[in-house]
Amino acid sequence: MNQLPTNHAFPTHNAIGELIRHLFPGGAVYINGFLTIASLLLLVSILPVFLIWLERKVAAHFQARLGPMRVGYHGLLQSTADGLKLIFKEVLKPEGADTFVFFLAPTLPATATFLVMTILPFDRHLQVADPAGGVVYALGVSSLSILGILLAGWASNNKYSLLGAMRSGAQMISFEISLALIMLLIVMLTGTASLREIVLSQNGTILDWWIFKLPFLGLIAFVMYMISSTAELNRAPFDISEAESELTGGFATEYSGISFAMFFFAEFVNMFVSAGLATTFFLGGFLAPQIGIGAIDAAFNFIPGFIWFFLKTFLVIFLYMWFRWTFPRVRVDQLMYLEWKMLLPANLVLLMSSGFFLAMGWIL
Amino acid sequence: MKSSFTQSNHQCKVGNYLQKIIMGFTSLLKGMGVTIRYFVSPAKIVTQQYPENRETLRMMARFRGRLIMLHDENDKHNCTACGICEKACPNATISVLPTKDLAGRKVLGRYIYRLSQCTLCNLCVEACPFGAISMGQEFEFAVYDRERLTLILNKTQGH
Amino acid sequence: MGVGGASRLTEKVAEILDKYPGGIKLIDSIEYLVTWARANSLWPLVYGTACCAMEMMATGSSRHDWARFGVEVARATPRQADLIILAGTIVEKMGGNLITLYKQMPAPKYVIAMGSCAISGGPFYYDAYSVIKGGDRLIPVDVYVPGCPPRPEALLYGIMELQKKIKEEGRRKPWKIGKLLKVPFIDPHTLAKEDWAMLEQKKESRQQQAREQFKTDNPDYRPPKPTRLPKEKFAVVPRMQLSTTGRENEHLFSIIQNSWPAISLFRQPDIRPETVAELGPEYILDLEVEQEHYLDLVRFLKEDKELGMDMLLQLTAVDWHDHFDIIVHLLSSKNGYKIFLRSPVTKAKPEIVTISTLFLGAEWHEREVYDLFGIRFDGHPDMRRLFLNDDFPGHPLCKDFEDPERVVKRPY
Amino acid sequence: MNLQPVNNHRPDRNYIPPGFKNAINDDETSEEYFLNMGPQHPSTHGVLRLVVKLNGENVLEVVPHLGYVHRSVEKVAENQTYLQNIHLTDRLDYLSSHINNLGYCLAIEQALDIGVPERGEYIRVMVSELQRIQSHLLWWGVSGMDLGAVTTFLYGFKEREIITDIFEELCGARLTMNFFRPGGSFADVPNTFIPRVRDVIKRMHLALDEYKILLTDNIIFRERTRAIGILSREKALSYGCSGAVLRASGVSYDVRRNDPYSIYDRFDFEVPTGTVGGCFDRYQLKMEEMAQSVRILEQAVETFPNGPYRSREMPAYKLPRGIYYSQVETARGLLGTYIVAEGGPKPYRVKFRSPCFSNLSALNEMAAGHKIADLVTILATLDFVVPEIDR
Repeated sequence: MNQLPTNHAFPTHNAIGELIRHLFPGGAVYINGFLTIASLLLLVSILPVFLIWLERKVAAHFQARLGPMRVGYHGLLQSTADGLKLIFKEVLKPEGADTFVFFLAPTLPATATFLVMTILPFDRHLQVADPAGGVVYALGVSSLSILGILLAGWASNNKYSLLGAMRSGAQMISFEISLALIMLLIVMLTGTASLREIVLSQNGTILDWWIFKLPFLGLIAFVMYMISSTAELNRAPFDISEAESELTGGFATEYSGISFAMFFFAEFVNMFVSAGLATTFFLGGFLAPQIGIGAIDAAFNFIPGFIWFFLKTFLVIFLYMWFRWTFPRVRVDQLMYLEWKMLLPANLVLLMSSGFFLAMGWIL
Repeated sequence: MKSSFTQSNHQCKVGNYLQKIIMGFTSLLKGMGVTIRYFVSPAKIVTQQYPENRETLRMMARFRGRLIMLHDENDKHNCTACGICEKACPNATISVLPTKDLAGRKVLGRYIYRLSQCTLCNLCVEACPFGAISMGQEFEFAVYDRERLTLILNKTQGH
Repeated sequence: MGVGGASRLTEKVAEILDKYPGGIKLIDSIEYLVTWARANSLWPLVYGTACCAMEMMATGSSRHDWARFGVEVARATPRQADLIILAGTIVEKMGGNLITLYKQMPAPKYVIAMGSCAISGGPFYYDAYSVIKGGDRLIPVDVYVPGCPPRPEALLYGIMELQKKIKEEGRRKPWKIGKLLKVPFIDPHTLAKEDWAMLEQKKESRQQQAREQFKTDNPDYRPPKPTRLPKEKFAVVPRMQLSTTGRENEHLFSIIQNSWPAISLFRQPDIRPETVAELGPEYILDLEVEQEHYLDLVRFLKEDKELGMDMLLQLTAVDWHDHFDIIVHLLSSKNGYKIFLRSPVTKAKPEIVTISTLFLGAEWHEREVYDLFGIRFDGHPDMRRLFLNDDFPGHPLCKDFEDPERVVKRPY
Repeated sequence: MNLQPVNNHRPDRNYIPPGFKNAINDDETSEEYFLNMGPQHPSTHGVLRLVVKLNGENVLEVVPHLGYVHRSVEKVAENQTYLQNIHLTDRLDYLSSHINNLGYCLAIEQALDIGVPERGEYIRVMVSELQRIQSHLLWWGVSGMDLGAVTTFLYGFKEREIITDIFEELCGARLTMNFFRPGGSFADVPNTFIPRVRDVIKRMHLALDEYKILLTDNIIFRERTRAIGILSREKALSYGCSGAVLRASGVSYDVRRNDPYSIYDRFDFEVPTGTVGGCFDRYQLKMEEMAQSVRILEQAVETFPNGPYRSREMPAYKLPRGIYYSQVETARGLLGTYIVAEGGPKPYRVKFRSPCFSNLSALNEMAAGHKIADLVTILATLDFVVPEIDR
């Protein structure tokens, strides 16, 4: 059993961690590890329930209607009802489908998002693991969910799901490139690949956040990150893989009951994760926004860091939802044109110009 | 108002690359502006919460919910079992079953109305010379079995 | 819990738990939780055939908003839907697909029959050869929502009734696939009359002496005069003269006459271009031609510069008991006038040449005429039935079409 | 008539579905296959089944299968009296039910020489134009949803409910009206009719600008509909298309202008035509039609006369022996009502010339060579109603 990372690399130096080290010096590492994983699992199970409810209410208010109202106060229990119902539904396997792959596919997107969740810096000391190559790790692991969708499409023995899977395969692989280039830009600017250092490099006033630090390149990089992460999530204008009106159910056409629920929940956790990465890179993660006026800065500093992290993340999630309920869907070839002919060159130009800005020292 | 559309679709292809991107982004932002205006102003919500507003919910005067036979206070109706409404109905939804009263005169026995077949087209109410039937305002008739949709409209026999 | 509710396993578990003090309450609370979840998260299938689908969409729109009930995520695939709302007429050709959809849905699944067509065939109950009289002959229906189409509030009331029904499920009343209606298509109208007639006979004999007794004690009984509703009287209004149509008839007819001298109008044997005008301004030229010249006349009407009849309105047929009439309606999009053209076809050899070479749109019209009348069009690229299944017995729009299994004759 | 579940799965590769000329070429390089967009599909607006021959994502050939909601309307119409058929025409194209009733009543009035008083004519024009706006609002919402913008569906329905309220107050029904009778309508307009119509005019101006920003100018929508599904002028006429589909291909034919019925010739309104004949032209024409209908309503509301709303009611409508034909412009095109009468209370033969039937027959012309997503766009801008196709 290889040695667990030493205390230094394990940044949970908070009260509970100290107490357990004090009480059980021998097994503290294992207990701490178990506690962090358990708390992350709790977060991953509560998050989609809340996000689904939020998506339906936000969509309703965009469309001048009320959304879920009768199931609990303002529909708060609506997504629990959906989840519970899906658990007790009959799970059907279409004849001619490959059983093992059919039931393996829904687990992959869930595991992919959970793995990326582990490196998200919720607070100064609230992070499961902070590997030195955090950004590279995030990129590598998030491609696992593409595998899940491709397997689902192929295993369902259904032309619509195969079409949906092929589309999503092409889409996510091509947008992986522009995502990688933007992360490369951030790593180049901050000098480190560890997410915690990236956040700490944005210390100082609001203008030190990467979105404003580069004169206007930061804003362009943020917009490009939003476009490619929306495409990565198969959401909004780029939801061609489970296109409701063309491919009936897209890659998840043949999934029912709990296997469909896994896809449905993984999609929302994935949205939280990519919004978390956006806050980490551009909006100063768990740092409180300092405006320069003493009193407000003090008040903001008083609020703990992870509250700021969640606030910024939900702001980015609101942006995703805003895209989804406003724009029509893009066609497959237009999507590829957008990536290869517009985003890729723009990314390269952005990289060169920010390198030039870095060399000239024009960073604010 | 230009009558024919001169701006054919092929010209905007020629627009240069940058100008098209900027024009594209402004159109997207303006579209987002429309939806955010709905989001931030709850006054624009038009939902009428049906089960909650049941008391204040009033149907329009001419709303055609189902056929009813008008009865006055002591359950008298003025249907004379003439059968004109039965002939006027396109789907044979109404069965007027006459009977003889003590004086031997034809009066209404039973007025069967199959709501399961009725298309609420109002032809029977127009045809009735005595104004005995009219369209009611209720609409809550969901039932679990089909037989309960065959209704008998007259409470008492013809007088 | 098991999918179907009370499977054998849950029976044994229930017995074991019943012995412990809180056992019953535990099982009942689990059942309540599960049925509460099922009732409050009904995902309807995107399925709507006819007019009721518009009211179903209105129920989903902002004003009525069935998302308040948790019925929002309308899924397009049957795999993720657990409620079918039969919105619209169910036709024989669609019957097989509907059963497939129902079988593809995971249990527990529910069905709402919305509108008169889905409950009993509604306006298409009598004389319709292709409509299935009611959805519960194909798939088990839980809630019937009458109306044509029912208001969105009525559908919401139906959904609430379904929620009540779901909440009663449990191991005492487990969810099961319901029963179908196996009654052949009968005519309820005449049945009601016959039953009533028998009742009357019995009543007649019983009331005999009561009538004499009534007649003796008030001989001069005058029955009360029923008061007629005052009907509003309206004046006769002369018909307004339309400005453009009709004037060109002589001009048109003279053009056709000089290149087709043998042409005559339908039911007007001795007509000349001059006397066409008094057939009235709204009369549309109705040329009659034998089968041989049928294609050439249509080509002439289309290619002639002056006439320019470049649009085919429709091609249909009329069954005159002894022979068919193929009817072609042409319209000139430039100057707006119409010309009708008919050519008789004998019932012995119901065949005529196709005009789909001149008008591409005629292909479907001719397939429809073949489907409903049985007239073949030789030279047609794809002579198949258009609307009905290939194994449909006979051609329904012929006057002598009889099919007691499918058609219920109108009683009056 | 025993009905079994349908199984469209055909394992052997050289099976040719009905309506196709040749099978798929099955060598390694080609990715050709048949896809069944079955009767239950979100973008087929009801129960239309399309069998599509695809090469990867590109559509090679489309064969529509009809009859999944063939309700034998013409056989039923032959066995009902003339007055009872009016409520049947509602259910043909239920999105323009007033205009269908009007077409049928015009044919009866032509036969029995019945006139309509001034106020009745105004009611007919205003109610028909309201019905056209209501139908276009639903079309706009659903075509936005087919292209992925779900919010347009909700906005379209939000405005549509206002006009539905007017109809509910007018004749008591929300969708299947059965309001017109030969000689006028069965009841007079309530006195809240004119204020409500003025309210609709005001709201429609705001709504049309909002729709222009939300969808018409949207770059994604323009890219999705530009130069897609082009129908040439000759093909449109040869297939007998009508309405916005025909006008988009450059033929200026609108029944209200070229063959006017009722009092349409008193109102001035534009009949725009497109140049390219693609999806975006059809879309813009329909949006323009809504603006023109609002213009007609504005003129009609100013000069709305008083007086009787219908002419004398005949005890029984028995059409004399003969052929009667009338044409109206519904929201989807030219609806012709062809009645063969033999003198009895019931018609001998009734045939409805359905605009969507001919518009859809040109689907293969437009869809060949595009992608599946474009096929959905073409279906959306074609705006057909399946029960009117199958009758």
